[in-house]
Amino acid sequence: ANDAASSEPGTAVSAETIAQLKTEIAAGQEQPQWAAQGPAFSVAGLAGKKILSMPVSSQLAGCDSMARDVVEIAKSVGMTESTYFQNDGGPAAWVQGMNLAINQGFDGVALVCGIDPAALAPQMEAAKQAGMKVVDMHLADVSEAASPLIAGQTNGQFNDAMRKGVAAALVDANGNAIDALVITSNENPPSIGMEQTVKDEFARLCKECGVESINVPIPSYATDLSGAVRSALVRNPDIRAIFTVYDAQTPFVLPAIKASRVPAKTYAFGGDEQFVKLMADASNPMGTDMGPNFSWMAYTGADQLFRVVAGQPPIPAAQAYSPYRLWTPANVGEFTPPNFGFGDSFVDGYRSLWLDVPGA
Amino acid sequence: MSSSTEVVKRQGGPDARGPAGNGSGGVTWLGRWAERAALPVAWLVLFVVFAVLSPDRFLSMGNVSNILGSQSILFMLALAALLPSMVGDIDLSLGGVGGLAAIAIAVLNVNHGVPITLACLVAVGIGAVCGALNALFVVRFNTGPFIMTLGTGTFFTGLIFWVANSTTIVGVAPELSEWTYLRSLLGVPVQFFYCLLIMLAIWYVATYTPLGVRALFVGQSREVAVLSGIKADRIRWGAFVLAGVIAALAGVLYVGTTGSAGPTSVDTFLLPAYAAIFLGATSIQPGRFNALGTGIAVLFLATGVAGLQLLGAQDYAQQLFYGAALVLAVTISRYLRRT
Amino acid sequence: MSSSTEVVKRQGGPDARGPAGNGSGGVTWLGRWAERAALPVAWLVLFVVFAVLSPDRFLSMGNVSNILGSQSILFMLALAALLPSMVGDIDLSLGGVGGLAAIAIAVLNVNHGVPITLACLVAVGIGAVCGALNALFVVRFNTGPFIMTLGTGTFFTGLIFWVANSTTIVGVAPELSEWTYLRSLLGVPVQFFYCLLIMLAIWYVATYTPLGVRALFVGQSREVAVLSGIKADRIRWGAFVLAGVIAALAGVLYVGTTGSAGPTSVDTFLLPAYAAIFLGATSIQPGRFNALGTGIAVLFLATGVAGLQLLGAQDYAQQLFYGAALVLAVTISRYLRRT
Amino acid sequence: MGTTALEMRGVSKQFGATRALSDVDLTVEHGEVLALLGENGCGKSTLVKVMAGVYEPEPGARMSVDGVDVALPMLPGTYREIGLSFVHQDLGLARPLTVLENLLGGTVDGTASSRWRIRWRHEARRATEMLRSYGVQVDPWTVVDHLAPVDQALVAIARAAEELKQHRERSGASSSVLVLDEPTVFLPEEEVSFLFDLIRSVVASGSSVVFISHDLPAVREIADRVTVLRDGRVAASARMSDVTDEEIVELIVGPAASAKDTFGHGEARSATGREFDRSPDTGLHVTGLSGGRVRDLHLDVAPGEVVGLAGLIGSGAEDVPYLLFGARPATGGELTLNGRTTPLTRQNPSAAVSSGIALIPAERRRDAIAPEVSVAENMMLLVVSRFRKRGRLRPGQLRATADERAEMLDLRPRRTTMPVGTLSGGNAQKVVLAKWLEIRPQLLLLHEPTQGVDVAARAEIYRIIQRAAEGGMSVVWVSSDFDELAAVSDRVVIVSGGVATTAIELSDISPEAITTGVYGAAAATGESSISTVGRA
Ligand SMILES: Nc1ncnc2c1ncn2[C@@H]1O[C@H](COP(=O)(O)OP(=O)(O)OP(=O)(O)O)[C@@H](O)[C@H]1O
Ligand SMILES: Nc1ncnc2c1ncn2[C@@H]1O[C@H](COP(=O)(O)OP(=O)(O)OP(=O)(O)O)[C@@H](O)[C@H]1O
Ligand SMILES: [Mg+2]
Ligand SMILES: [Mg+2]
Repeated sequence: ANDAASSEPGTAVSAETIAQLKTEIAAGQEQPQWAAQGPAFSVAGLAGKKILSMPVSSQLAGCDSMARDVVEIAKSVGMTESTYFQNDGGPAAWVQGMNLAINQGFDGVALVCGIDPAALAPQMEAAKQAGMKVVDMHLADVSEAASPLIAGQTNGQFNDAMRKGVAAALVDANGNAIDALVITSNENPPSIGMEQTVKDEFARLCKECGVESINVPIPSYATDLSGAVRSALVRNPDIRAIFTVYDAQTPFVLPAIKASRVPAKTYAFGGDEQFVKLMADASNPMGTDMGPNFSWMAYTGADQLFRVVAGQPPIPAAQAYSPYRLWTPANVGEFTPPNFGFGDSFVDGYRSLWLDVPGA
Repeated sequence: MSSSTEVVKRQGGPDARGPAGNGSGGVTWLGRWAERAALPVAWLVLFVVFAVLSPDRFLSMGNVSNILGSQSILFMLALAALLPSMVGDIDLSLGGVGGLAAIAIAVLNVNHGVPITLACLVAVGIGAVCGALNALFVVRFNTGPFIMTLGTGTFFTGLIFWVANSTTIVGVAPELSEWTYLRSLLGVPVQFFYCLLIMLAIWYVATYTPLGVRALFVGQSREVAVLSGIKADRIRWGAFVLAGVIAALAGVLYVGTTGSAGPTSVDTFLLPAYAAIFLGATSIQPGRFNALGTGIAVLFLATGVAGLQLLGAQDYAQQLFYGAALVLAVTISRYLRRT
Repeated sequence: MSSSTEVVKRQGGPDARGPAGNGSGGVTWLGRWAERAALPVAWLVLFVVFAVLSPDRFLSMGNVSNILGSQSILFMLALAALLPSMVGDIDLSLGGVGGLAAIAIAVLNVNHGVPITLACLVAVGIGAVCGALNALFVVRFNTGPFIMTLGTGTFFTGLIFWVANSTTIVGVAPELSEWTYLRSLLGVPVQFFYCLLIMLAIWYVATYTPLGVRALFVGQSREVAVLSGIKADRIRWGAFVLAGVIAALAGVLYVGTTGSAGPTSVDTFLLPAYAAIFLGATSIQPGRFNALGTGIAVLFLATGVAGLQLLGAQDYAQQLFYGAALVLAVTISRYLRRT
Repeated sequence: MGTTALEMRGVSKQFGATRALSDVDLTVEHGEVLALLGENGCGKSTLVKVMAGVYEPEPGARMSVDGVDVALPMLPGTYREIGLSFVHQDLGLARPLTVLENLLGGTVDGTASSRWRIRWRHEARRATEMLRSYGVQVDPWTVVDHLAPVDQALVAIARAAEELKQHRERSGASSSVLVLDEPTVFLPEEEVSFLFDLIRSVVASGSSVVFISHDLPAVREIADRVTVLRDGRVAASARMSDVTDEEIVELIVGPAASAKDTFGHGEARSATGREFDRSPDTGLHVTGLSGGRVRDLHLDVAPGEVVGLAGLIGSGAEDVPYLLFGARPATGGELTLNGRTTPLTRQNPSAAVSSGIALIPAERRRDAIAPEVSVAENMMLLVVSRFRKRGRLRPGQLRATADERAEMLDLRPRRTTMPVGTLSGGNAQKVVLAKWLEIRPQLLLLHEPTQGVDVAARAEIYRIIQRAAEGGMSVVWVSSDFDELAAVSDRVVIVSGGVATTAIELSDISPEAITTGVYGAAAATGESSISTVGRA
């Protein structure tokens, strides 16, 4: 494939903008450092309490491990009865998990990877009546208002991730005008803001660039996604950048790009181990994948949950987030265990905020 | 030329007999009773096993309430699926119908400020219209219900995506949740009793009224029903329309339970609902789809799933249980019928 | 005494006649031909419409390759589903079987370093075992295939979750993709030709061999087949096992296409696969499940979806098309049969 | 009398390309038994179904009951309100349902049950009494499918008679019509008199009966008048006393066809006895057969011999063909066919077919033809491999061969590409015969092969079997029609209590001899027909 980066520098985006974008990208590729988002507090009162941790779907490896980490972290501060609730995703399963938590007298619930509390409003109401604290982890973009239905939440820089993706796409295009495709899954709320961000960024940085989007519901990935991407590439062979709002789309998008022989790349959000790994294989047309570290997010979420269960004020939604790292083929070599390029500063950092850990 | 065999007999219930030569005359009294009671007994056994394994949690009021209340959407949808099946049809669009009703409530109430009661009524009306559409194509145009309702179901799903703009609509008036999921009677969410009521109504009509006998003819021997002057088509219309209405009620319960509606909602319950009615057809009146059997099957499955969740089993354990329960229940009831 | 009607007749294909009174003896020659050709003609019309609306893009090699190649998993699974349906059974576990095969390949190849060819062979073996299990329960124990395969399918899905530990496994050896999705012949991915080959094989055996005639009787009137000395059970066993093998091949194609396998994969194709075989049963040999009809139905649906995508239609438009196509195709072929 | 009980004018009905009825007029007088006769496929049942409002006739048809016009098409179920009642061909019972449910289907206007509550046990008691009042003893909770065919027939007949009675009591009308579409096929000889008593009592109460049958002696016995349909038209109507049997046959089959001898049971068998080779290594030898109602039955049939098995219902005779074929499991016995011995406990249909045994079962629609599959494929099913050339089946050759056979058998219509389900009973049976004779069986097992088959087709079927037997085939023929057995058998074996009791040799065979033998044997073994319990 003729890589856009190797072509003549174009005029659609000015050289200085490109240079500026390159700096931003370089910054995004650095390993993030931990910084406290709130004051230290005592967790002594948590001993003997228990939380239930439920991922949006156990089928997502990152969310699954994050939800399990939250349980382990809770146990380490004395909430030894805490449990993980495995599920296949979808409101029906979440309702079951919430029912279980309410009926069995749990003190807190961790909704992991952004289960929309508004889509479970009655359960949130019932939880409130039962005196149970719900913290939703990695729920929405930091720019959005906090949900009134829950005790606390942690957020993500979804839109910023897309901004970095657009920057990388424009840099890869070497200043030439390109077209972009955004694949959304709108039943997942951040998807809408992310699509808008891509459109806004292109409008801001590259007037000649075109952006189109298709929506593919999550359950239809296996059946529809490859064909939809191929059709989009037939319809517009000038597409060079494919933004996946959710990197679980990757296995279905890559074969479509390969088979259509269009030199397009994916610019993903997610940071899921399964999919970032694929970047190491040069035959995969992947540009960037920006996302969090799930262990880090587990600590950020646990911190917020401990605060509300312990009766502390939660950290404001706009500040409660874990940093993302931008992965590209250039730095994917650092994506290695144990902390997959995020270091371990966050572990000691968060633990230093939790005072009076029982038995410690 | 279509003869009178149908769903439960060939593909489904325990009556699916093999080729000539398997005499069926010799069913003993004991065998018949054992077959009838197999599922209720299995339910009891399951209950006892879990109660022994985890007495304090499993026997808690909260858990019993969970078992009875948590599967109300499934229960309601199974009751919807039951009706066409009883008269020898099958309706695979009911998941779509329920989803359409759910999204209609959410759109009307949230986006257009329509009062929740009115929104629910409109949803039920939509359910009836969808049911009538199915009946039009299947009964009036005389086509196969399997493929036809697969088609209409896909169409309804398309409508859902259109109406919902592929997103989840949240923030439905909490009164609905109050009247379905939150309020409880004897510690059990009221929606369970709605399902129970409809189940009993279907059971009564099917067992104790002439209409029920006529529907039985239509389901078991449609040609004979026509020869006997039964208005088979009218009964099939009724079943489709009523199924649409009850599926819409499943949609109402869905919105009540989650306070929201998305592009995929009630449809995920469709296959489990069919599992429940087929499982129910092995019991109480073996070989016939029946309401009490369906109810017991729903509770049997709910108990198993809730128990496994309480024991902290992995989700694959639930699926293995679900699958194994179906396979064993059908095999055993088949075996009991033979002895 | 189960009589001889079955799936295609009562629930499905265009032969699902209503109650007595709809004569079938007098189908005119023209009507029969019109019915046979309805789906191919509809396909042609669809093709022409899209070609006119978007000539440069729709007629591009890339698009033709997309239409023919992109639905290979569906095509393969439909061929798997075809076999039990042809002999009067139904197998709802095939999605689970395909998924199990897919996850087996991924686990063996990625986690255990088994060479990809060997992994694929093991997967096919697993498909055969699953098929044999279905046959054991349905044929040997003489139960209803609908409920039974719903049960085994759920069980297989449980196994998938177990084996996969509920997550997606990526990074399968790229040779497999090379030999399925990436390499192309005449511009079309080779996997399309694999499907074509199997389709032609099934069609040939069904139409031009004594085995095919025997299978036809097993499917249409099982008791007659048995009393004519046909080993009906053996043919049904064969259909289930072969269906398992072909479903496993669908799993192989899935892994080849996506380079990965997860807890839900091939199973999402199951209902579309049944839609295709029922739609196919309206064509070529109306009233019978047939291989050519199935192939045409798959391509018809793939063409419609690809065309709509090219025109930039929303995702709901595809579902509306899918649903409407099924409903109309069945209704029209029913109507043609009457005139 | 000013009015007629039932009057139909200008009834026409088309099924696709088949014209079932054209401009048929039918008159049923008060208090008469009208026989409606005609060949297979001539439109009798269609006419009945038009009467019942199941089929919609073409515009222009008129119908009146007791002088009152009835709007056509009738709404389903209207027939009840105007005093018609039916026993349809194949009885019209829902086989998976219980007797009680069948009696309640369509109507529940009992005294105790209402629209809103059926009192099942009460209804069960009433049903038992009602059935008993007609001399029928069955448990109302039994599933119809589990009843012997004769009991199914009795239930259907009693139900129809009861509906009429209820109608008369309810409306006070004196006029009503009972329509019986081939009810005798399910009734053995000894039960036919029960039916006739019932018909006479119905007529005595002022009602009328339409009686459809292919059994001319029975028609002669009960009918006052006869209307004959041919090819969907009325061929003639006459008083029974004004026509001879020969004239009726001519009316049924048409002048051209009747030139051939088709009357009654014909001279199917060569009148003079032939010598049969009875050596142990040829022909059929069955020893110790047990299973079903059969206990330790022995039977020998020489090549070319036609042996009739006669017995009352429940004697076990009707199980013999299925046990020998392996269609039902035998518990003991051995079968030796032309020197090859098979233990019958291990017999199965495919082994039977490959050892040259053919079975023509009684339940034709269910067990013998695949209704949706073409005539040609049905006919050539057993020999499809023959049409394989260079690995590929030649459907053209298959069809050509089937066409030849259709010509030979005088199949009507000739088109072998049609689904066999569209053929009438007699023609379908010819297809079944052709299918089995195609493998040149060494043993042909027949169970009621001419049930519901018209006189002409019946004679044709006798001839076909006779011709095949002369080629050295052994034939076991089970029938409850003793006239038929007398006409076709070289020897008749009486079965009673599950064993072969006596044999009637060719010189002594007559319908009377068989009847005597059957009842004599039953008395000797202390057996009584299940269904005759409670009736004289
Ligand atoms: N439902 C139907 N569909 C198609 N053709 C039919 C149907 N019913 C009857 N026919 C055809 O109409 C003609 C008259 O059939 P009908 O059953 O009325 O004849 P019948 O006189 O009762 O014959 P039989 O003595 O064999 O019962 C036959 O050619 C038959 O094949
Ligand atoms: N369709 C059916 N088949 C078999 N049994 C049935 C059916 N319907 C109801 N039953 C059972 O029959 C039994 C008696 O029913 P029911 O109470 O209606 O009788 P009843 O006529 O009111 O009796 P009684 O005249 O003594 O008051 C009950 O056990 C009921 O469950
Ligand atoms: Mg007739
Ligand atoms: Mg007839």
